[in-house]
Amino acid sequence: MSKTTKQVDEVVIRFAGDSGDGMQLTGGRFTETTAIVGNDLSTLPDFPAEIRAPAGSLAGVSAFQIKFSSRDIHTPGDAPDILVAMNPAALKAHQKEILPGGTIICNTNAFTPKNLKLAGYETNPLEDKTLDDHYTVYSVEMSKMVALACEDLGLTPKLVDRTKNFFALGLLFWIYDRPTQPTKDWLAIKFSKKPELVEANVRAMDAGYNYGETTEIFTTRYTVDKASLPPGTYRNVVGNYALSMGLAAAAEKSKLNLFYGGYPITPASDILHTLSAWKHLGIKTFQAEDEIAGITSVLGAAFTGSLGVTATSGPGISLKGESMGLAVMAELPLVIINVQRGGPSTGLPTKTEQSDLLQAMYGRNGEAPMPVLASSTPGDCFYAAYEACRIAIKYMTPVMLLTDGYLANGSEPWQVPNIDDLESIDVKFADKSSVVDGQFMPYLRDKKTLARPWAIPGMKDLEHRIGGIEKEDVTGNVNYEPDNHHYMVKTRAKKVESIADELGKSEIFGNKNGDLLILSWGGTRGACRSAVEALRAKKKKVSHLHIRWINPLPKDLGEILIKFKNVLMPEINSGQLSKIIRAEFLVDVKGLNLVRGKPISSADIQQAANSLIG
Amino acid sequence: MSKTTKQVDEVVIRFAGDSGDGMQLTGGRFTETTAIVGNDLSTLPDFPAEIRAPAGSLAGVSAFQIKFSSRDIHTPGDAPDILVAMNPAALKAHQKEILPGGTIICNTNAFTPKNLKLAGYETNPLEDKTLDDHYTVYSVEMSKMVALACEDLGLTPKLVDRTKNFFALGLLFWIYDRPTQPTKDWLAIKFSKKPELVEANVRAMDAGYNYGETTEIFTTRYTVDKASLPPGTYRNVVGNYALSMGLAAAAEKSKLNLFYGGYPITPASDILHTLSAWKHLGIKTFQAEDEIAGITSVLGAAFTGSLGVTATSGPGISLKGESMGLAVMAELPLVIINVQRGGPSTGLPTKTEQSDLLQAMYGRNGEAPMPVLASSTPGDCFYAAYEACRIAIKYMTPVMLLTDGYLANGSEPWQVPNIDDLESIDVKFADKSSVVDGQFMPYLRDKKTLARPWAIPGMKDLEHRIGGIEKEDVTGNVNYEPDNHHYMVKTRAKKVESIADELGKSEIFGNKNGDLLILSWGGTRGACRSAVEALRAKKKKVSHLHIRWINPLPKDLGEILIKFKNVLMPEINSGQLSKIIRAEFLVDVKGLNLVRGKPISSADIQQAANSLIG
Amino acid sequence: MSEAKVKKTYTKQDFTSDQAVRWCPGCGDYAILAQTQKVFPDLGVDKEDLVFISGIGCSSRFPYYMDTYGFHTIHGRAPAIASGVKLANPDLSVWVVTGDGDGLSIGGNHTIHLLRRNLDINVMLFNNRIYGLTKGQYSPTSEIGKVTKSTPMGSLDRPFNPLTLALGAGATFVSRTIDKETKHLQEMITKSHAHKGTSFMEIYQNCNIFNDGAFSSLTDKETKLDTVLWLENKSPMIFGVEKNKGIRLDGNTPTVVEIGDKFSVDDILLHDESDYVIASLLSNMTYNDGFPDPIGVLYSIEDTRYEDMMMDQIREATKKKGKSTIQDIINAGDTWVVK
Amino acid sequence: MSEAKVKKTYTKQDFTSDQAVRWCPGCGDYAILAQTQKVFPDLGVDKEDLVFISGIGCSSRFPYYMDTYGFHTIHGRAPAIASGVKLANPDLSVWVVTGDGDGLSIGGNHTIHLLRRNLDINVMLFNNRIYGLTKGQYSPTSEIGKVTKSTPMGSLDRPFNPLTLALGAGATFVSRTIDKETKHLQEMITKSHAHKGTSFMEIYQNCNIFNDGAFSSLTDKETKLDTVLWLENKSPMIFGVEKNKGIRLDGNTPTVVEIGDKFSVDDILLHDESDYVIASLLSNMTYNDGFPDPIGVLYSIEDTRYEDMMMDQIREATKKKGKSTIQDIINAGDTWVVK
Ligand SMILES: Cc1ncc(C[n+]2csc(CCOP(=O)(O)OP(=O)(O)O)c2C)c(N)n1
Ligand SMILES: Cc1ncc(C[n+]2csc(CCOP(=O)(O)OP(=O)(O)O)c2C)c(N)n1
Ligand code: SF4
Ligand code: SF4
Ligand SMILES: [Mg+2]
Ligand SMILES: [Mg+2]
Repeated sequence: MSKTTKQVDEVVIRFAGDSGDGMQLTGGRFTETTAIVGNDLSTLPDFPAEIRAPAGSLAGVSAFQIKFSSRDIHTPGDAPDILVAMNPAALKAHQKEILPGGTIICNTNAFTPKNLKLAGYETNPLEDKTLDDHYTVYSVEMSKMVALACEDLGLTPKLVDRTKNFFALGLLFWIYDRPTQPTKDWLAIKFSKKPELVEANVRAMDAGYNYGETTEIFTTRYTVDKASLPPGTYRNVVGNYALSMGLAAAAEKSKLNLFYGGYPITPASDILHTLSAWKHLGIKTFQAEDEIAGITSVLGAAFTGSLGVTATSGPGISLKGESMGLAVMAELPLVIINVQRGGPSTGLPTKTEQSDLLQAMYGRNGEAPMPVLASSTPGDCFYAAYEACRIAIKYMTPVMLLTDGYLANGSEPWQVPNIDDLESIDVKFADKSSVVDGQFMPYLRDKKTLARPWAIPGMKDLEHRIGGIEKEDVTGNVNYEPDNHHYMVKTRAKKVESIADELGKSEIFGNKNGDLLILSWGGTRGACRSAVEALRAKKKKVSHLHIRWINPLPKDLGEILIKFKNVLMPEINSGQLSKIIRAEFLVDVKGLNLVRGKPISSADIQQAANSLIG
Repeated sequence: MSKTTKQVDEVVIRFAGDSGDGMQLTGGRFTETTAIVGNDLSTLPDFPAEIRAPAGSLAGVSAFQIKFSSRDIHTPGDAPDILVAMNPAALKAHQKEILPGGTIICNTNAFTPKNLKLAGYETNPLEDKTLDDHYTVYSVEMSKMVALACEDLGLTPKLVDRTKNFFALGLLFWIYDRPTQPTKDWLAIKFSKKPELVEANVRAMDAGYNYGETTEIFTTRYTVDKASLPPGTYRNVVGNYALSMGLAAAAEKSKLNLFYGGYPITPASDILHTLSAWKHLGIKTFQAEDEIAGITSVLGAAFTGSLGVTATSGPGISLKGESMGLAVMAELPLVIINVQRGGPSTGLPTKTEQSDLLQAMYGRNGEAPMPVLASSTPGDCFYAAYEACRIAIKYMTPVMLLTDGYLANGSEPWQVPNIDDLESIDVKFADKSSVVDGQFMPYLRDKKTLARPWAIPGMKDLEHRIGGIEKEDVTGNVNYEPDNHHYMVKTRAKKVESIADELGKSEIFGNKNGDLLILSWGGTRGACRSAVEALRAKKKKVSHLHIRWINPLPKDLGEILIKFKNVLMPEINSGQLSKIIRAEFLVDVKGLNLVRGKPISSADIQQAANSLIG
Repeated sequence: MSEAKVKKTYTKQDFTSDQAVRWCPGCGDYAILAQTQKVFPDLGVDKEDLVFISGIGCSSRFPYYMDTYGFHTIHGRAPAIASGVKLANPDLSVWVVTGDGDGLSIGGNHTIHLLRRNLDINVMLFNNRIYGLTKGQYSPTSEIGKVTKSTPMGSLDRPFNPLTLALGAGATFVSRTIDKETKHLQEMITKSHAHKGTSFMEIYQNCNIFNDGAFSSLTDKETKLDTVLWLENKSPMIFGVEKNKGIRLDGNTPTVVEIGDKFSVDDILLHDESDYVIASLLSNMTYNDGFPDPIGVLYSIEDTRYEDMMMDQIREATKKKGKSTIQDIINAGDTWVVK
Repeated sequence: MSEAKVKKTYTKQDFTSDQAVRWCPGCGDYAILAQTQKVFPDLGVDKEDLVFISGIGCSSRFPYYMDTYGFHTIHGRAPAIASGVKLANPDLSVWVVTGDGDGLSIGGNHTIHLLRRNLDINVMLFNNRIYGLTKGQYSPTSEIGKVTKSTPMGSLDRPFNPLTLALGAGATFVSRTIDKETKHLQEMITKSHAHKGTSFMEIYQNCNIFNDGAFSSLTDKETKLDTVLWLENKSPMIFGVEKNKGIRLDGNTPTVVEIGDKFSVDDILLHDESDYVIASLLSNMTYNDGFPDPIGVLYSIEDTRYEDMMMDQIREATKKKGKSTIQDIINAGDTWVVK
């Protein structure tokens, strides 16, 4: 039978199955291959909260979404064009998000009475025709197919059945015209000690690919052209990994030792895992007894001249507040990373949210200002981490870097930077010039940055004592004087504010005035940009401004805001940054606040924009 | 020699001396006596941060200020009319705050070369005449005088010298025409086991009194008429004590057991001390291993049906953030008291500040709204504590009560309430009506208050499980659904907002419109009121609005603000509540932000007001 | 709560909640849950008087599955929360369920403070020597050199020995059992419950996903007789396939000897649950090659309990000062009347 | 830091900072400070390589008075901060100064984790059995029944025994001394310094304002010979005015016996710093009427140190993978080129 090939611009695929079905791995392979093919892409894994919920249950569904395109894209997409559902629970959990007209591919063999019951289906949706009105449904006997393909390998049926995700992968490779070879190479390395597993998975993948090619079921293939990304070398990168590289790059460029102290917590743990594998770069990692020991050990290392970094999430950040206050008082460089997740309390540990921004700003006793910035895409985590380190060192201050679960686990093609091109980080440790009358003056500040001199144990004649009690300017001695305190409170604030001077002008996407300005921060950048692109395509007078630095805010923000009739700020919280901007500029920023544990979609934003400017 | 008696309206006295000189005790006795005499009064102790810094050092100076008046007063006064300085360091530390024309009484015997040097005087200020141009200085040989008075008692010279504060007290009693008998009675009880100390102190006090009466140095006595307070029975009360009584009253009225868990920290510890002495009221106190165990033990007690309370300050509050998040999620009644002190970090542990307000609002991960209120005077701590408990129970929510070091240690005459008159607190524990299909529904809310039912261990058939993971509405089961989460986030916020409905209309002092509205919260109330009284006396169109509830804000605040041309908010922070009000109402609230570890003075406020409205 | 209540007869089903159990198939937690639900009907406690408090971790999911009062709280704080529960109502039977990370890493301090205060609370510490919930980092009980996600070249920390630590903190009841030893598990639960004061029970629990087989030498039929020392109070410490090995004190040093020519049963150390020195040398056999792992009650003594003394003080104060009200306190002190 | 540095000869003055000392007159802290400053010149460490880390409390003011590097941090966290210092630069000589509240109440967990990790850090725990800085609440080492501001009818918690706790946590060096015993204090400081691994030194310290005389029976001339057991390695545990009392093991139970008719010196237990059982029974004599208080080194063994192994891993990894840069990692993985 003849197959037609259709060229499309953009595809969104969601793989969904049981936690044991290997959906993250399948998604990861599809992503790598898609990256190699040269599409722009963006991904969004969605883990279940349980380690391994009962097989077949709704709680155990794991999903992975990828959007890829021949154009420059900003988000992993809203509704999928195609859903791969490995069992009834996966179908049940995700079906409602597929747009009418979309495609569903199911592993029929998993639609057993038991699994149907577990998923809460009274009748089999593949048989009762309920789906057929809205979707194109393909029922594929994947389990059976892989069993046949691997018949003669002498593996247990259970092991063989585990390869069915590679069947699905192969089928999707066929549909979207992607090569299987990179995955074959990858399998060969991954299971180098178990050649029979390599063989089984390759056979399963080939079976899937061939199934698409030979059966009469699938009549159309799709091709997606290469995206015209700026020239350069690319790789696919996941947010937490990019962030770890950014930290290591900052250490290398500043010639400081990187000391990471932290306590495992989802979704921040991978930063600890990644860094602990880089001992050959001289990176020291310390799994502490809790988050407090995590940050305080880092503070000790910073006092001793290391580049100190800690990362955590949710409850872990709450525990670090007191120590951040000490870092503010001690004026030591420190980077605190908050990979935000759903809150409050334990909340939704594996879901994303932007609800810790006000805590980042104010979650410490007393007036304890800290620079705060947020990364906006998985790849940007590299640059944001680098910048956080650079600012921490330059201004001798703790810096808070906000990312979130979506950025941390999501991925995108990333132009490989040359670290020589990164802004340099010059560390000037203290020297005799800060010694007055034989005493080192730990709070004798740099006139411009207000940074205090950094003298570290081991340096002769610069012995000194610091602490968390208010200190006298210049000498750093304990001081309870009213005027000194007022002065120090103001000086610490001024130091943070002065960072704005080096941040340059804000880049507005679209016109400099108009009916509506959409503001974004952190991970909502992509959805906002997509929405603005779509709105502008419809000739709406809409522009987009992304805010990278939250404290200090860009100096020109006030002027920009007043040029627009309306300002809209989508946030995955109850309106946290918009609160700050409203207070600062007395501008009526409207919020689009969807706190659903997942990224806000471009469609939601377009709708909100339309209802504002009609 | 004849003595004249002058009637005055208002006097401000400051006692200052070494930590070992008993200044707090002296101030306390003067306060009690002044209260009995019937003046209105307000006090402000000022402790040194060191336990006992080297005798004679500046760091060791301890002071106590009292303002008393025949009129209704609101603050402990700005500059003292009279300073009692027991040594050179005390003079040095406080002299600059006395208004020109003021009076200084010194214990000459302490002005030894050693003490002068410790205080940093090159020459003796009592001899070099530098003070005489501006102040009336009385040099009194207090140490010598008490030595003479107690000569025959057989006490060691050291012990005798310790009575010199009673000499000073006696002298001040004479000057301001106050009885010594109450203090004699008090001494008799205080030292009932050491009659020789009673005798020595009485002799010292009498010697001081007689010194005023008989020497020719003091020619004028002052009388201050009784204040015309509303009729009733009065006592003097210190903030932390009033607060403790408020908690106990709430327990009694709600018929709940009061469980207090906490960890010592200045200036909150006295709440623990006070409550632990009230075991006969059935109050349970638990000194935990840290602040986290303090609040979590309280949470456990709340789960078990107690009225749970914890109090702390500064760094201690930072540590409790995670647990507050759990309380928000678990929707259990809990009162968290923050006796604010100077920050950040360890900061200024014995000084006052209002800089934890934004932390109270936002110092937790995720969207974790909590009701926040602040008490405004020492006596008001009683009512604020009572109200915090009432709201916590009624709405099943943790409540944050803000006081500060000044309120906690300050005192004022307080009309003794009859606890029958307090608004009732009705606890309705859960019953069968919350059971659906045999299962208790822990999140089946009250329609009006949105409070969930409170079922406590020991209640049959209401067994249930709660936790910090997002939960399904009604059932309370763990739930990761996007829409449920969004709904619960909104519902938790709505519950807090709905409290505003019962708070009634705001009371404006002065006209309902005008040139300037001065806003206050917490301990700045008195200074703002005094300033507005003074400004209105000068025919300025100024009004005062005090904000007791910070979350939720009063419903009518928006309407009120727009009736004034200017709005000024003095705060002992960098503008925290004004930030919230600006964001909420887009009104250009101006701040007067003095972060000096002490109350903002009425004079400062008047000046700021004048420079705004000219 | 009150004496008057009629004790009900329960079955395992009465302690089983309606929640689907969400551990990995094969996890040791299942066995512990099952034994708990099985033995609870025999404890003679009314179900509404039972409270389970847990922190965060796989193990800490436990309360959801028990049809009693339960509170799944935050990481590490269960002992402090449980203390509040017990102090609020000393009549309740309070159980803490925690893990080696929850109870010994972030929550180590609350654990040791609970032990010294000796509230009558039962601690069940599920020790799988790994962080399960966060997907496999090493824990404070992981053996040195352990390769995990956060320690690709092996962990560097000398592990805590939970029993030694508990003893050092002043625990009055210290025991250990194993997920797979169903009968023994039940027995230890029963003894924990019977003990007045804090009972500390370490449960070796297999995490078959991230640390499979951590205790296999203690549970495998082929090895277990040689690797486990089953403790019986007042009985000699004998073990081995042929029951021919024993623990003997050489001076103060414990050694493993063979019973036969050189040593007889009489040379073998008698276990004594009330002897701190014995408990402490037993606890130290863990992680110590050449010694069997002691399983059972290592230590059990009676001592004062915080909550009893607290209630005594309240009673005493009330008796001394008479039943008073807050109004008395409000009215006390120097007062004056304004008319 | 580096081997090449010429060691300086210091005097006490070199370790005295310019800050006025701010403890109450008569406080035991003064003596400890003086002995530290006195003995430090003999340690052979360059002053710039010395770091004092403290938490919050009267005792934690200590670093301000030492003319070395110092960090007065937050309550309870000194061990964790010190760990970061040591890991950042293992060549430094790192000292933690803490109190019974700072190190055992809020900071208990960090203390025990430091001990198990066995970083080469010296912990000086000033035990005055009270919270000094916050003006007199009971602490985790206060004896039961203690009347303080927060316990008007007496405290209810069974106290920690710091040495027992340290042993339970896996400490490799455990010692105790007394503020007034200047020579012994110096000796213990020197031994702490010499020990490779975490050394835990409890210092009985008199708070003459809030807990005066807590250790007077151990320091008063009239009683101290009968109340203190001075420990010497390999020597018999003898004490008493007439040096005629000793510790004897009755089975495994320590007892106090008189040397004379019934028992001779040979019956007296020999101290052995490497014996855990001896250390543990010695530590338990504290708070135990009828026994003298052991003073000196209770326990001292060598074991692996975290920071050494960490540096080894870094060396090994660098050797194995070759010196690489972050650019190598950035460039690794599947890449493609867009032209
Ligand atoms: C404050 C905080 N820090 C970290 C975490 C992440 N976390 C959850 S459970 C856990 C450790 C679990 O280990 P363990 O207590 O041994 O329980 P197990 O899962 O092995 O039963 C961690 C680190 C958290 N939830 N909260
Ligand atoms: C987080 C925090 N909680 C409480 C305090 C108050 N605080 C300071 S020192 C201290 C206890 C001091 O006791 P200890 O450690 O024994 O030191 P000492 O003063 O007796 O030397 C407390 C409770 C604080 N500073 N920070
Ligand atoms: S991860 Fe381990 S401990 Fe957790 S449920 Fe799975 S098997 Fe059990
Ligand atoms: S309060 Fe006690 S410990 Fe603190 S300085 Fe004074 S005497 Fe020393
Ligand atoms: Mg575990
Ligand atoms: Mg102490």
